[in-house]
Amino acid sequence: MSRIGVFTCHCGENINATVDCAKVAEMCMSVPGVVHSVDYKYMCSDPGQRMIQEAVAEHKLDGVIVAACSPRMHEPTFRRTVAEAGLNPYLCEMANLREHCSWVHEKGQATTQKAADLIRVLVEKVKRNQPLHPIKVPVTKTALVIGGGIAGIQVALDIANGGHKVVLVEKSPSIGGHMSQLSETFPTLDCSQCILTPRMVEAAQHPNITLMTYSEVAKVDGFIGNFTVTVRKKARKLDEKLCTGCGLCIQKCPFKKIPDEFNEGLGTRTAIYVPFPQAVPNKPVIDTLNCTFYKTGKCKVCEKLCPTGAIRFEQEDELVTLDIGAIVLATGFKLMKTDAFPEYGYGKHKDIIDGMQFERLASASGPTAGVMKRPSDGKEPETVVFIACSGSRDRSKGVPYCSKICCMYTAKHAMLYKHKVHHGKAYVFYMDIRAAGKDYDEFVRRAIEEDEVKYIRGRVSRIYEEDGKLIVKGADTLMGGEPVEIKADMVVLATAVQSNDRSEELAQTLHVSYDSYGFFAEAHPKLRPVETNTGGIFLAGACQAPRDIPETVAQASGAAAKVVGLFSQDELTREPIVAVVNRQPAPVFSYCVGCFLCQSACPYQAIEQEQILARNGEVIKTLARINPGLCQGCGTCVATCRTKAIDLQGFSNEQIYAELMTL
Amino acid sequence: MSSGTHHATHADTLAGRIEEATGVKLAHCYQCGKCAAGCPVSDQMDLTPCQALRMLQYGFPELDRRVLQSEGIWLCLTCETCSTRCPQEVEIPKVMDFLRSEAVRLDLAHPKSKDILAFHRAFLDSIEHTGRLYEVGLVADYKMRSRHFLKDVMLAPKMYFKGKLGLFPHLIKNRQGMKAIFKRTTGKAT
Amino acid sequence: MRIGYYPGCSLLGSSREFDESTRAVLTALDVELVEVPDWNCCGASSAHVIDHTLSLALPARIMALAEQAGLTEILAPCAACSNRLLSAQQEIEQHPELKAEIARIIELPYQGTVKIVNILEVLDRVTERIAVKVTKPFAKKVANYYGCLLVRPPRVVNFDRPEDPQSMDQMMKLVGAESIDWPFKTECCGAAFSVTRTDIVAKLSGKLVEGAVKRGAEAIVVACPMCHSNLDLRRPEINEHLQEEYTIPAMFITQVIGLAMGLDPEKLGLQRHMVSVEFPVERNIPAAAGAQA
Amino acid sequence: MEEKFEPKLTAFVCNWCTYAGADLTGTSRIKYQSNVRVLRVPCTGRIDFMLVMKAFQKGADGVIVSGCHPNDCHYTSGNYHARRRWMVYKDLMDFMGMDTRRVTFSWVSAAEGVRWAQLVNEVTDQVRALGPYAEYQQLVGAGIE
Repeated sequence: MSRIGVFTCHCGENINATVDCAKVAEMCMSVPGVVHSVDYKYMCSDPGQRMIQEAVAEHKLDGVIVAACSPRMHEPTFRRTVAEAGLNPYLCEMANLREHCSWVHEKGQATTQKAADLIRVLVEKVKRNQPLHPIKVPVTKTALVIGGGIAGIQVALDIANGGHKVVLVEKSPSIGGHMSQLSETFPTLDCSQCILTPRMVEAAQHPNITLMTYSEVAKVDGFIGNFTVTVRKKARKLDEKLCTGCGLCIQKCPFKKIPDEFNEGLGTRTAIYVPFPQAVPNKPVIDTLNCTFYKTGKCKVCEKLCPTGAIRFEQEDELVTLDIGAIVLATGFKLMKTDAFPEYGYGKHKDIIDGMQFERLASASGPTAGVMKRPSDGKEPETVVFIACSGSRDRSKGVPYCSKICCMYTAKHAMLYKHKVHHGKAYVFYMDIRAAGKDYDEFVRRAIEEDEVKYIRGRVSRIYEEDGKLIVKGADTLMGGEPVEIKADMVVLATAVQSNDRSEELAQTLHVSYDSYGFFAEAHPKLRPVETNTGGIFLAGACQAPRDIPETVAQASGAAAKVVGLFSQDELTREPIVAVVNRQPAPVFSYCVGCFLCQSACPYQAIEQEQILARNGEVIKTLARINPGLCQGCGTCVATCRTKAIDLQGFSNEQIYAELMTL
Repeated sequence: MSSGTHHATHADTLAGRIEEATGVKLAHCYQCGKCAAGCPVSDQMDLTPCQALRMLQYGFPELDRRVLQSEGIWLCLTCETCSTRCPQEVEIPKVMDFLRSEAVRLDLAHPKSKDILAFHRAFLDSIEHTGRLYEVGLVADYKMRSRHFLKDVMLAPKMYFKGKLGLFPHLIKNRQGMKAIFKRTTGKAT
Repeated sequence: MRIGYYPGCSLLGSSREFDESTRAVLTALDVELVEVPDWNCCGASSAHVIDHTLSLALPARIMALAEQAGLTEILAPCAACSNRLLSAQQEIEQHPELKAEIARIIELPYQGTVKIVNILEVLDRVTERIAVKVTKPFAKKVANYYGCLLVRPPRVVNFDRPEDPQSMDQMMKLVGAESIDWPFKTECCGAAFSVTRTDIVAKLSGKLVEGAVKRGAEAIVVACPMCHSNLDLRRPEINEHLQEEYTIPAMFITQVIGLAMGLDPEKLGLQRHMVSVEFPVERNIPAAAGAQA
Repeated sequence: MEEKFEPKLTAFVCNWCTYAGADLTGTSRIKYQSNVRVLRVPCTGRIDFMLVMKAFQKGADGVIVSGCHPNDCHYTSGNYHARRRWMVYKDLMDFMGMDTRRVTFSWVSAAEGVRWAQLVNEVTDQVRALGPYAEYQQLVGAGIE
């Protein structure tokens, strides 16, 4: 026979004003199983809690119901209260007399009756409550950071400095990302590489960081604290240990006409190459699609010349398996290409370039060594038109969202151009100037006021070539839409920021959500911006939405703090509200018949197959098994199960049916 | 979860009537000016397309009236350059069509629209009667309506000698049917 | 191959040569044209200015007649006509309640099942036959002028790409011509303002003629009667506006293909142009007497 | 004198959206009729429709099933499973000759306190109009289940 105690709270007058609490307490005494029932002004107060603890001891209670406010408010409070009195916390339930009764109904007999009913229902539930124990999951204290741009580097350094191991995976041959391509950065105009390269070197030399460049994540299994990640290490065709990075192979490679990705096609590179001089690691890779040896079977010049004999033509991709506790996605973005713009010539004009190409033209390490030369003929452009919102805020042919960074970098580009070509003319076509940020609007004003960049409010309808000039046809909406035509030597399109190639594929590999544009989805747009809906997987930088460097770095440090917080525990504790598959003595083993309908219903891939083996190794039965580390306790599998072999702890069939029986 | 309710555009404004008749929602226009930038005749318009749309967005009767009275709406060639390039997919030519018919209906059409209207009316009269365009008749009719008697007077003989002008109309068989179509749509049988 | 044919009013009058050359070329390519019986005017650029329902009813009657005649496809060589037919068809399709209303107005059952195709789409289906029949390659530099209505609005016509289209260029390559790279392929010529606002036509078409000549074109190739009449009939006004004497001919694409296939220039209606089709080097194309405009 | 019929309503609601939404109705002090008894489950995906049958058997005159709006499920997709199951179950209910008007399937989010009050009032009025579900209870009473 159960010994249940019921504690009815007045909540000042909040409950007592419409519900006769004393009457409720009295009515509850007659409910079978209830041995103690009292009412009190404030159950959550210290004396109230003490009253519960004393009653647990005095009446040897094996179940407690606190009839007060919403369990969403004080369930943790009262579960702690009973736990301190030596009762399993999951034997305490709350009846919601305030939000679901006293506040929403008029004073009267019916309301008091409802309050008593709500308690009666829970008495039947508590009678069937099982003592539950929080689930403990071990944590592997190694983080995986995917993406080696500024976001990934910052995350890796912060976690590593927090004393934990980090594996930084980057798909290209060097870390550095887009930031390494930039010339100067807004709003300070300090050199991008000057501030980035020390960080790159620090990441490479940090004892807690393992770099895996030219590598991609192939497979992810497991759950928070316990991921198993398979990384594909692409063949560099080089023994990295032997290579000293002397660069002789690069100098002597006979095939030099490959468009250079790092310079956005504005320069060329060789078939064996490092992406840029400051690359980390400074070890070349062979581009097998362009290498003469892979195409014709002859050449091997690099192999012959290499002083340490590091070239390995026969090297294959390698799969590496890692045990990981937390994952941070920092895969960045890409820019829309200029060929996406029909009215701007589908990318056929060489002198219509995108923002990243301008960065390379303006960069001291770029193909022109920072001298302004237009791509078609190398002449110094005397008039340059910059077009903001190219593809952004364009629901027709581009993306509907604002790419956020373009207003600022366009102002920077116009400024850099004016600093390099003093007599040149710079025009910016824009729709709105979105310069919210510290010193951002001042920066744009400086471009307009001091560097005399002409800002024209309107979109450009058409660009075509005439007599060696690019005719830019726009309109000035501040002059009533008056057509404006500018004969330009070069046009820079601030093209839209888009999610990186294959980001959806990666999201599916990791079971994280993504939006319709391929950006990874945060767990909550305001309160959980660096977490994903999948436990143990976090976000940093432009893979979540377009953002600039300061925001990216801030978010990266935020994600790192989340990982370090996770790693501060040796074990993770989780609510024991999880589903279980029942087990029966042999030869039944379980009511589960192995249909695995539950497997397809589970949103968390928490259901595995378990084989019951005979002594001789023969499979007797295949059952569903629920991984308590992955299960979140939604109970969808319970309702799906045809043989009622699955039940949900805390919300079991027995409990819910018992509740129903009292109605 | 939706916290707001959807309001219907006020039907008593011109913008409301445009949305009802054409399905074009003027609130989509964010005034980027790309329509005016690409329009082949915007330099000759008193109100550029984006300016006209801006005025309509207010829903003020005096601004609606200014748009209906403008010459610009009569200069639109329906070349569809604006709608093809509009980042917000606003179908401006449909709006222009509606504005012109409203201007005529409310007797607000710009004086300079007279010739253009005369041409369209002459054109439609021609097909109402014959079923197909009768170019000589059209030109004669247009001249009567517009009072530009001497315009293009030298072109016709040349065209005639090139075999490009038929002196007699091509009549379709079911001319009664054509008349009925006009009666049921424009509401007048002439 | 058998296909419905809707010539439209212009092809009966001011652009007879488009009709003549289309028939000549397609007959030579074994394409049989079946004229839509008792067809009427599509309403052109006038109906939609005056009355919206009229602008749907007129094209609907044509399509209904074609359905009645058992035609599944209609070739409308005139870009303006094909555009009107397509727009009306789509609008009725999107508003099913209009279907019955339109059927009542035109006193004919209307399904909206007939496919409307332009001249380039039909020619594209017989490229192999054209390639075989090219005997006198049209070895000239040409400016391909698509105009507005062939490619715009893309949602309606769904043909080629709306800016810098390529289909005519490919066809010209097939018959031996060299297409110049020019930016005015789809700029507006002034269209229906030919009679009422000749000044605007002179300015807009003038830009086209000037642009083509400047880039070395020897002929402007078109596929729309309205474009053609603005570039041909309105040449005196264009030249006056530009203070130039441009003699570059404007030719229908079917005329160019016809010439390359060795068809009789007279059958292609070349003698009807105001700006004579004459090329300084090649003399085998007889210019009709009195063709100088 | 015969007492006015007051229907018994059972509501199965998910913890994250509708239960929280009903809490908001309370904190907003919006009044509604007191006929409903709420049973809290983690997710609508947890609701086996046998539970609904049981509720009717135990004297409920109407049942509300409510959870997160599509796309808002705390567990990503539990509400979709519930919706799919409801569509099948509704047909089955109809086939068995049960009154499908007595089950209301709805979405109420944690922000929709007003909506919850409306829903409860609507369903209470509707079920009151339908009268007691005596037929089914009699059948069950006769041992036919």
